Amino acid sequence: MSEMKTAAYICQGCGIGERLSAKQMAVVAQKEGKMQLVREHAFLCSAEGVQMIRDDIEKEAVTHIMIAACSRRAKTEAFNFPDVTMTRANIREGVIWSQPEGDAAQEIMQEMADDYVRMGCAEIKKMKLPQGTPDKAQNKRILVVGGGISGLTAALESAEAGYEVLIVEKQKALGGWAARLWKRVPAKSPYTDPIDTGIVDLIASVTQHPRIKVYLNATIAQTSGAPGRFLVHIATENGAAATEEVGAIVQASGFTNYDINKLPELGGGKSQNVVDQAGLEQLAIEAARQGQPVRRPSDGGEVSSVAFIQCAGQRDESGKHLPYCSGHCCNTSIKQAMYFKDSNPGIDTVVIYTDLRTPGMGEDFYRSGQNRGVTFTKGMVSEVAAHGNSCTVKFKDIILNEDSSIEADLVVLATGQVPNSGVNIDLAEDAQAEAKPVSILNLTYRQGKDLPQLKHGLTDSHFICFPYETRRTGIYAAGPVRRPMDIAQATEDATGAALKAIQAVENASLGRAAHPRSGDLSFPIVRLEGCTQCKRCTVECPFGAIDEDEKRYPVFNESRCRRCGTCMGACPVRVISFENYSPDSIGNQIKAVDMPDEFSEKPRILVLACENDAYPALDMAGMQRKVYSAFVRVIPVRCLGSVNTVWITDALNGGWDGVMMMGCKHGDDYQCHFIKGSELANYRMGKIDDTLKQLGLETERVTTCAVAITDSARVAQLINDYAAKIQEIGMSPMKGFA
Amino acid sequence: MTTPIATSQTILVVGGGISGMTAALEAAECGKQVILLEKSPTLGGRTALLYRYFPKLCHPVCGLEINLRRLKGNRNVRVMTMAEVSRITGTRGKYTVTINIAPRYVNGNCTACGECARAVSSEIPNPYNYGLDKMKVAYLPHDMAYPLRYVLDPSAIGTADAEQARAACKYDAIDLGMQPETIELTVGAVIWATGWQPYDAAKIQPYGYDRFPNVITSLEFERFTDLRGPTGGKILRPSDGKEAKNIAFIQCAGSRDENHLRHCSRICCMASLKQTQYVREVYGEEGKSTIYYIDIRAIDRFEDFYQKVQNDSTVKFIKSKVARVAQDGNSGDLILHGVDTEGYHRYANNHDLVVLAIGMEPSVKGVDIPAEIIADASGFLESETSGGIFGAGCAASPLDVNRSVQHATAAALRAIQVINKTAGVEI
Amino acid sequence: MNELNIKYHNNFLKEVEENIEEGEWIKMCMQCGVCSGSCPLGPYWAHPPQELFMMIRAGKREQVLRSDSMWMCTSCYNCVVRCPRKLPITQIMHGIAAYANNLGMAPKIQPTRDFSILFWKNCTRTGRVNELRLTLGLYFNDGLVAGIKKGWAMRNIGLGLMRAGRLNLFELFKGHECKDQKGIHAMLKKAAEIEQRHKHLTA
Amino acid sequence: MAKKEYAFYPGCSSQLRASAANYLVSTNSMCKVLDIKMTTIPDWNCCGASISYAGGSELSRLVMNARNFALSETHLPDQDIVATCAACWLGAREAKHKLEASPQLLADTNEALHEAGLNYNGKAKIRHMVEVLIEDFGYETLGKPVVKPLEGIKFAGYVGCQTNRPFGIAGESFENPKYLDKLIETVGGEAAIQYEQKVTCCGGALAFSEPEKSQKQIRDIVESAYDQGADMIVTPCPLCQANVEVYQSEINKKYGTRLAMPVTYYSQLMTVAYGGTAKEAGLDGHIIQPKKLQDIADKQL
Repeated sequence: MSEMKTAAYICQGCGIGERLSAKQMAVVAQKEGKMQLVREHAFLCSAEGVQMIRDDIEKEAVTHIMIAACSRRAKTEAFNFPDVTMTRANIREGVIWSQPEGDAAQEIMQEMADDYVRMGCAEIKKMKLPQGTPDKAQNKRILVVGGGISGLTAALESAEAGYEVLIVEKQKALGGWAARLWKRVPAKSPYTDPIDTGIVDLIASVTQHPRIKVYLNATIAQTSGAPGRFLVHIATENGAAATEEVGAIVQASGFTNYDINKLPELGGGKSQNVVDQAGLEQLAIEAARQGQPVRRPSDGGEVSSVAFIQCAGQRDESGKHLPYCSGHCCNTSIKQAMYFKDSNPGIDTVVIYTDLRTPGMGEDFYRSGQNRGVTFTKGMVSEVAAHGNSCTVKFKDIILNEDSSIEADLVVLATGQVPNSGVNIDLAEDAQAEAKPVSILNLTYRQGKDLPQLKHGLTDSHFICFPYETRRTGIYAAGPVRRPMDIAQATEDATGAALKAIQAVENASLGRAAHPRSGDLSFPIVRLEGCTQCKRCTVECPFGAIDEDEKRYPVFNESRCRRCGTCMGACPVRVISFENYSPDSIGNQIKAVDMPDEFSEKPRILVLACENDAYPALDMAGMQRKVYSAFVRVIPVRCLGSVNTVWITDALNGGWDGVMMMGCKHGDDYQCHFIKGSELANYRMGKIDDTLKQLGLETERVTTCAVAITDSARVAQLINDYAAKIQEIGMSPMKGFA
Repeated sequence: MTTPIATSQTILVVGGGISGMTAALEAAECGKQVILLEKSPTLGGRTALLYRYFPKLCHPVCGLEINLRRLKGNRNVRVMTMAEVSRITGTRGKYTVTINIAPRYVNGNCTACGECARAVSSEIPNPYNYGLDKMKVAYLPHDMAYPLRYVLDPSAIGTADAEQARAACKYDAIDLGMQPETIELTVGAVIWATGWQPYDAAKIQPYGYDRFPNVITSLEFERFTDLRGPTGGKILRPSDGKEAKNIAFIQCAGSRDENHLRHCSRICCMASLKQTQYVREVYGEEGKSTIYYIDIRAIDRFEDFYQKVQNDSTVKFIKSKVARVAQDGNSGDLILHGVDTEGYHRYANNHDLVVLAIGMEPSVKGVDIPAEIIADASGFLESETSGGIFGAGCAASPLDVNRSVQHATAAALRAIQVINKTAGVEI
Repeated sequence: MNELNIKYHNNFLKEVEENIEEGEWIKMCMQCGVCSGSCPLGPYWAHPPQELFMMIRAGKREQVLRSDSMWMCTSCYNCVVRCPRKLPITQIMHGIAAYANNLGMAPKIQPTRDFSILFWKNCTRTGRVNELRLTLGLYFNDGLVAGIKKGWAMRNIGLGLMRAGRLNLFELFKGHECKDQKGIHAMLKKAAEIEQRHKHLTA
Repeated sequence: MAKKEYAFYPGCSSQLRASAANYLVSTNSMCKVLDIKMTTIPDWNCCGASISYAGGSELSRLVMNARNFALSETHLPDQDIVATCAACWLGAREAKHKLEASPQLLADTNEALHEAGLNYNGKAKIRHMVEVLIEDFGYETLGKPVVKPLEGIKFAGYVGCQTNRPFGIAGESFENPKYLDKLIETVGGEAAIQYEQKVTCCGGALAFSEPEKSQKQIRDIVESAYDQGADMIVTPCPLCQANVEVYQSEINKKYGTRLAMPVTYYSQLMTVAYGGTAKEAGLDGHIIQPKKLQDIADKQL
């Protein structure tokens, strides 16, 4: 690419021209901003305004443009010049819409606008057009870990889309739990009868598929690399090892049934006639094979009454058992009660539940169960006592409000799903040893062998808007391993995960970022010669993208990187940067503002705002004409995690009177799109107090606040309160020293 | 409106809510060409009108912002708003879709400066607040609207307002000559993500939604607590603007009821649990929420949230389908009559406000869709994987946001399979 | 088997399904309680409908059949139109009551039961209701003295109605009646026979 | 307006000298004006009403109703059966539904009917007089003959149970039916629209057996009518009329209240509005006199 030619465009539209001197902004761009080309326009986003810019790019070979107009969030279709480097100074939402009308405010408002122009010019000169990472890994094969219904579905759906697939299953046969069911709950109209699991056909179409290769009795011994170039060592039972390269991974390692021996009070392990739902499926399959009804395990006697106990060892608040609900169990018990009713309507079947959970069309299945004569009773079971060939189920009948009991030949405990998540990388090694977990993926990642876990040992996934966003790019959890679920949902989930895997390999092959900065071609560039091997970047990267080589230098795996810049924020020696986002691109903006002297009574407050939530909130404050102090200068950042403390110290040294950082909520219900960014910023700022004291500054001169995107009114208030506080503690003594 | 180029390699996504946007973006980020159709003037759908999501109590527009940024940065998606499908013919791999586009009367020149809104005087009920307040006939749907472009309501056409709006616009963005258009597109696969609509609460006669002003729906309640809602984030009674501190939530309002909707709408239990936390947010210990339910369906991980709310001293649970709601004379208070079935306790409870946890109906009516896609007993779409039209999100099943996104992502892959197979792609 | 160990075994439910009008609906109840809350005489029910349904499933034969509750039904059909599972609750209540009565398990003192029977006798005797006989019949149901007392207590009403031409003393001797009473009695007799016939078939 | 003909099923209470005699009188007067020809089903019998459940078996109660259908089919072919009594209408409709639903029951029923030389072939349509008025005539038509609008009278339209549930009038809600209010307005009266006891049960079925319980219902119904400033209650049901009117004195005796709320029939309102005399409107058949209505009836045009 040829050498840099800069241009600045000042829009006069939307009242900018009326309320500000565009002329002066142009002068600032030219004189101070040193822009080689400066143009004003009455209506820059109009067809001919845009054409003017295009012509400059074509004829004048402009490579870097600074647009002073509306927010970078507005008019994105018009201001779309993919071949040049661009930044935008937010004069509309950020200045005229957030400042009061009238001459009184005129001067400081103009100063605000001029500063934004200065900052834009300073930034653009430090930006480059991202070329995309040279690490464009081309392998597009999908590895599916687990051959249950989730894994098989993910495999088949990927293959049907034209992708090569590899399945690694630790058992000797495919099918998982689904293969151990007699029938399944219906997922299509009519929702009235148990239906065939279809697992046989599914296995057949997978094994016969030309694009699917299957490893049985096999586990993953090691996984290294990154999307587009994962290297996987597969260990098979017979000792034979294989190495395969894949582009992305779907982890469908499934679940294990909660151990009913942990439920002795419910007869678990006490009697053959007390089984879990899986146990009953086994009996049903056995009976079907012999063409006779289900017999009583203890003596092969006839079964005349069956009790189903819901939430056995689930929804437990005592901390002894599973705290969550496994979602499928109500429908499953209804289905199993139907097994009996269909073989002999005379058999009494009672389902004891506290909340019957059959969402959606499951309600029809519930009705169908009642219609067959299955009895449902709201109750809390206290004890199952086995005697001889029968069991007494003692329970509190919640509707009839009395202690009650049922005699049953067979008792089925609806126990829950325990995810096969592998090792919990957030636990200390010794704690792990105690839990004796077996790793699923055996990642060679610096941050641990498996995907991080969420509450209850469920495998990572961002859980409302973006269910597949695990913290390990290119590795997607699917099925009950990440959330308890039934077959119908697991099938959908696996299909979605397959798409994300496909997306990951496509992105990797083009050197593009994955969600949430999808399509971003910038990537972290490190000047290793300056690196002090402090390891902060490798430890703090929320996505485990950075490993270490034998010399303990960081090794960046671009296609694992999500471009949040947390590493850049972490680096004490500032050797990490992106082509279009770097310590300098922000640092220069901080230095560029025109700093009034300490007698001017015009403080300057730097606002570093998260571009995902805080910055939009500020825009909307403008749209709603919420007025805030004209002394602030806002700089959007990719994530507070990318904020390097050098910016803060530079600002304070440069005479800024206060620094505000606005980021997303952190903690349990974190809302940071990069998971730990705002949390890390908070942690780092905790440390900055010492620096402030050294500089002889009040600690209030730096503050962090959690802001939600809906806080349009609140951000203005926060700013004004902070401005008031700064007025109170007075101007920075550092002014004029810079 | 210039007809966008579409081929048998194009995926059409119908519906610009969370499901439609997700399906479109996920497909586009796999490199596919997508046309995203929305019948209203803005993307975002119903979730843009929710105050918070369960169980994290985070804000839906936060995810919307990310999705909009994905959209702005992606050349593969072309968005058409105010556009509705009227007919689909053809088969998997080659469909012809007839689309009606309503005039917006505002063209691409619009900078969203808002001068037109200031220039007009007449107002219409604001659909983005479920008609609980008014908006100008020239309006921006909401701050997160995309495209960020004003709309001139058809009712203004031919009135002085229209002229004033046009005069006020410095950018020739108001085009009163716009006409309805009908275009035809050829696409390879279709994702049907038209979402859901609340069941007509007035039909649930015993609860008196049509008679008592202080009986509202759960969706209306979302707007009450939203800063941009009709009450600016305060929980006030429609009848007298009094603070409503003692609030009843009636579950299964329309759902699980063969007189109305035979299915369970899945989201309502969690929605009400969530809304009790709005009451706490606004009134702290002074707020009082009572949930009248048959079964609390806080499936899987949501159980945590249920337990959290159960431990909230301001929230009470009564296992009962309320028999009827009566209004207490002129006070505007409401009396709920029924029986707590846990041991048979009769009640007649007073509340300031009653929120009906209203059920979900699929919005799939009135379109001529090929037989390959069929509806279940409640009208939700059941797609045949052998076909090329796939239901996504709440058009296909009553789902919460998380499951809708999952479902839409899966639908995107099924559409991609169709596209790749017709092109004979092998990777 | 005594009631204890047949708890939640469907014997009684099956008995009810076989012998009670619309009884096969009982299993469909989902215990929402809307019926119990809708009954105008609700407060007088020891066991409201939804609870009765649960008791039937729980096998509480004695408690259900000896209960006063279902006799409280005023046939207002509130429960029927509100039931989300569309159970014909009014008819079921009548059915349970009638069945209890046939088994001789209905409470000994149960005025509604008495009135119901009396009404049927009264209207099938001549084919039409004789309102005066019906009223008096009920008053004198528990003996002469009680009857005179009640009659006296209600005398104003009676007189009022007479003055208004809405009650006619002559009804005691010859009131409204059908011509073809023979036919009516014959067909009712036949109906009884048919029902017996069906019982034997099922038994 | 073309003469319309119906098979009339008056029911036990709507006979001369029976508890709803005045309903019959006013209905006849009303029909005369509207040119409705009501031919009484020859030798009709009692429907058994819902209360007879413990006395009569399912089949015998069906047979009682089927007899009326059969008679109507034979003597008044192709005419809809019209009942004025809510209980009769409900009993008959229920019976018809059951016979339609079960071929077995229909067969059994006919086997029994043959003993009386009758047969039911399922044709007859059962309707309530109110249905006839609303569906076959419509409010506009019903308004035409009004010569004495019932100005200055506020009526509490009391629909009650059995004309309203479980079948009700097509298009009306069970909780808030509006047809009675519309009829009131059609004849120029004022309707107490806010009357919340509109569909409350009067406990009629238990009036004899559980007097204090049903009288509590009646008290609510009447007091709420007073709260609404109503001059009188109007109802389409003879049982509601009788109970609510007759027992007010009892309630006064027991509770020291001063209830004296007249309870009238829609047919009386229409008769008077159509210019009928107090006698023609059966206003002489009241225990609590509907004074304001009488005044209008007595007023010369």
